[in-house]
Amino acid sequence: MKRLLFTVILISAAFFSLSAQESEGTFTAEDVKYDSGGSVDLAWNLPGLEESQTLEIYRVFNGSEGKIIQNKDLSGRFTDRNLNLKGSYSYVLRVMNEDGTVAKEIAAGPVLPVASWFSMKRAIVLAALIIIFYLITHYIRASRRGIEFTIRKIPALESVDEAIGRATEMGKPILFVPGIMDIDDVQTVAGIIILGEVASKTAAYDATLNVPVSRSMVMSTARETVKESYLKAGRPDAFNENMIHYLTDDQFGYVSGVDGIMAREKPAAIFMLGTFYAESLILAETGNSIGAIQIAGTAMPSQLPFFIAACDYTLIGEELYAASAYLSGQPHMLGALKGQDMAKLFIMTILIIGTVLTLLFPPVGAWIINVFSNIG
Amino acid sequence: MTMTFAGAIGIFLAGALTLAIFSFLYKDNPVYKFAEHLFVGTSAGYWFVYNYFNVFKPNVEVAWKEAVGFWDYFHVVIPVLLGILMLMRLIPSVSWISRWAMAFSVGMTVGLNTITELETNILKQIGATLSPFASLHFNNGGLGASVNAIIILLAVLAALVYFFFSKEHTGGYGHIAKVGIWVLMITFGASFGYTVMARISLLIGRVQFLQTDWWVAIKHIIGLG
Amino acid sequence: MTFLEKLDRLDRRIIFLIIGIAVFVPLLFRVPIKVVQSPIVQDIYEGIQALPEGSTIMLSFDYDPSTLAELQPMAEAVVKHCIQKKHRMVFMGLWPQGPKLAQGIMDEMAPRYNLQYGVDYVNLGYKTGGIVVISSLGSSIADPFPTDMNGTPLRELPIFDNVKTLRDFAYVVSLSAGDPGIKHWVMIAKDRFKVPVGGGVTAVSAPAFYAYYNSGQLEGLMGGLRGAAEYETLIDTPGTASYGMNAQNWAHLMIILFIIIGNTTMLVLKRRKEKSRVR
Amino acid sequence: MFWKRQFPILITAFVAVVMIAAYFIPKPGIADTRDNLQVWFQIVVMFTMILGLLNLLFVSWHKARKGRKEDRFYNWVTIFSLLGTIVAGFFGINSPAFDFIFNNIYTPLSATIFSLLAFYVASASFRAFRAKSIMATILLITAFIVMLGRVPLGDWISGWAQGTSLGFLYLPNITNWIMEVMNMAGQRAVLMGAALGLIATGIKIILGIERSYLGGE
Repeated sequence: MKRLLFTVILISAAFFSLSAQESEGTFTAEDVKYDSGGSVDLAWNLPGLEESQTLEIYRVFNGSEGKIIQNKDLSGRFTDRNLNLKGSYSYVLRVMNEDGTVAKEIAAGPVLPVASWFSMKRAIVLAALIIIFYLITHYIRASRRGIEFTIRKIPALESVDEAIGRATEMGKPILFVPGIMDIDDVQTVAGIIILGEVASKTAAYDATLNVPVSRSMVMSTARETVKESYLKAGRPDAFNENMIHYLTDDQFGYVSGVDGIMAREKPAAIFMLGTFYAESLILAETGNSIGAIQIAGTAMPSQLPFFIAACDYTLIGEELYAASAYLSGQPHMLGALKGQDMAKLFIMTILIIGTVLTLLFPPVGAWIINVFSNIG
Repeated sequence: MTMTFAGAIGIFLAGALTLAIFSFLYKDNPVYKFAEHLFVGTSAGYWFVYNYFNVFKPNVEVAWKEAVGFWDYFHVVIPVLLGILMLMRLIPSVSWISRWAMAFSVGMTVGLNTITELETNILKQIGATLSPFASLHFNNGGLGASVNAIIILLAVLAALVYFFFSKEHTGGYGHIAKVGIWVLMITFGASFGYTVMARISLLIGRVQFLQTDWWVAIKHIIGLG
Repeated sequence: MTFLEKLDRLDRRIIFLIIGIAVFVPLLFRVPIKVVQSPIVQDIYEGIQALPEGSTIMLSFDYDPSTLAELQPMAEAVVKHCIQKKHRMVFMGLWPQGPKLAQGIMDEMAPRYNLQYGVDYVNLGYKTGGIVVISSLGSSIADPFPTDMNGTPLRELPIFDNVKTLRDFAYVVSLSAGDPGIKHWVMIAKDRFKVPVGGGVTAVSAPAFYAYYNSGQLEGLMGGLRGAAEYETLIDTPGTASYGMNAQNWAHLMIILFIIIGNTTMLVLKRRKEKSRVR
Repeated sequence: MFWKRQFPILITAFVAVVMIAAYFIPKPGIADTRDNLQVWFQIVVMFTMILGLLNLLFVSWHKARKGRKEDRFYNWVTIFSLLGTIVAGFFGINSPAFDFIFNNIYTPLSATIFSLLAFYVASASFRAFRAKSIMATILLITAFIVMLGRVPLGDWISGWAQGTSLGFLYLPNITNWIMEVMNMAGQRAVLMGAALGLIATGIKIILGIERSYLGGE
């Protein structure tokens, strides 16, 4: 409530100062505080404008003058952005008569649009980051202290064993497509983690694994992950580095390559886990045309409809990240997942409380909405 | 449109490759295999040339020539060193050192994505869900918008419940999760239907190319041939 | 295998053939289609239609060949409308290939309607900087564009005799595939210099701009091929969009039939199986 | 062992923390470091592309000489098209040779493969949109309505309802409602869930708990 009181006092003070010099009109320019620099707040209030007069505001920066505003608003506010942080700016307001002569001129500034140590508008992001960081680490520590965390059934992951088993019986290869983005994309990282689990199963079942990749870093990471899974499964001999091979970085060059592999080698099980764009449907439809079991997963909302329509099982958004915890059962992964659930609960409470507050106390609600909406 | 002979040959080739790709719809065949491998090679080459001119030349070659003072050289040498470390992946005995370069790029994107996702996909979405409630009124025409705002809020909450992992979807809680997956199914059905037009217009573009440019090029070649 | 079972497992290549024909034939016979107009497209049409004859319009091409299929028909429709109304056109682009695409249209239109370069239309070309370019246009066009695309100074082009700054344009049309694009034209041309802004975007990004339309910052907006077809119907000259929409209509009809057939065969086969088990 | 395991994790954590700090502290000094790191990143990605190219060349060269007889020709095609494009590129990114390859080989191939989606959307609609379960039925009905509301066909069928008291039966209105309300809500939930998953994984990577991106021991 302190903040609210403070703003009320500020507005009334500004109002009084304005009315003092009613006659001549005011024009002020100040640096925007607590921001990332480069912006100046302009405010003007004029007693009156004849029909024919227009108002023009010029920005003066090391000698040259440029018009930035031209309209007929008697009073108004405007923030001039992306200015040079080290420069000094001054502004001139001119009321122009129809014949181009200057009826009135008010100058403001000079002003230095400096960056401050912390941008207030980003405080909410810092708060949210700290809360999520605490929730995730708290539950990871809890799981390390031995507290058991269960995970609900995810249908798509129940069928991983079934799919690999079927492929082995039919003596056909298993195709794993880790998406078309690089290892720095966290969906690809989730895909590679799941590849590790799938590889330990293909090692145990002695099935042939084929992993065409579209990025060279994904190739090297996937090779190391699969090698480790084969070592852990006690089958170092079955591992061959060329199971994971690079095609091309281009989205559709890669797709036509993978389609060719599907048509020629006819894998019985296809995994598509990672980041996908428009090529998702081409892969899923070609995979379906050769009658393979398809398990897909991505957090790209635009591609989920196609996977859901064309594949047997689909991991939707967050389920892709939960899959690694589900398959490996490692305590720290289950703990982090519990932390994510708590963060979701936190978001839901904010939504409910925010709505109630906005309905009951509109000004408080408006402040909340403002804090969440204009960040930057 | 003035058509040179070389231009006609080029467009003819483009049309032929277009039909080669379409042939995959019938069945995998040598012509498609040729076009596929041609595309794998050309696209890999294109991306290399594109990156050389847009990344390597300005930030390394030009930066090195114009470098003055320690820091300018520093900002060229270090990334190139990291890049060479990445190439060490090709030499098995030393390949482990490429992890340093990989670690750098994973750190870069984790740092960037964590903030942008938090700001754009969580905080701003909360703001957008709450903001219609600020101007909620049930009279004169505001009814539709208000009802929609409430439906959106409830649908978002139900769908979030579906994404809960630490509790089995059973009992009353399970029903909310079921409503949640229904909301998601409506969402995915809607975006599937919405994008069908975009996919069809891709085909329209290719058919118009074949019917106009390619046809003109063939007549041009035959006319002269 | 009864006919229904065969239909149920219909070979996908027949579906491909049907869709191929549903797109190929309407395009071949150039059958245009009248599209029902929506207010958001009508408002642009009326905005340009209401302007006095011979006013100067800014057309900014803020896209590249990858989104040509959706945005080029819009550009052609707006240019035809400006020619009908004898408006003077100034082309520019916030994306590198934009001005070249505008050039492509004018190479075809100028001879047909004998428009004179420099008097009826001018192409300023591309300038990097996005929003900074627009705001410098506010103080004077010669700032960011001392010469036009071919290097002739603005002084020698009659079209600029009484058009010195962005404020002197009657309307701004931005065809935009992303950033920089129509959003920045609204933020500068409309919010700061009160010049009306309308335009066109890809179908996927259209919904995001409805907020600008409702708040009055955007005069109107064409969304995707459908928006272009609506505009072509409004100016009563069918173009690529109208032929395209006809193909869309047939293709969507086929897909809808596939869904209906797919489900009815499944239901009939299921009931038949239950009946046989009951007997 | 430190240089193989711990040091890479330190690099990742340090770089990620600097990037996050640069967001919260907009002082020019830190903002410059962030911009420099981003340029470094583009250069490193450039080298990984060279790694990928060399791999493609080795794999194709190997298959072209020792692979299956009938596939050898195609691998030569990949090698020559790759080298040909790079050589053409060095005559300048808008030299006639590179323009020819870009306009008459790369663009048509890329656009045509993209256009295959039109065919696959149709076959997926026939095969996948079957009312097998409640969820599949909801998916199918929504796609059906939205598709109808987007084309003139929908106008003809429900044109009569436009503007009347039964205005809500006018298909384009229904499509707009589904897109602006239900689709909006669903997309938001997916975005929020996925963002949480991503941030949690990011935190685990920074703390060195999640190391699989480095591969094995």
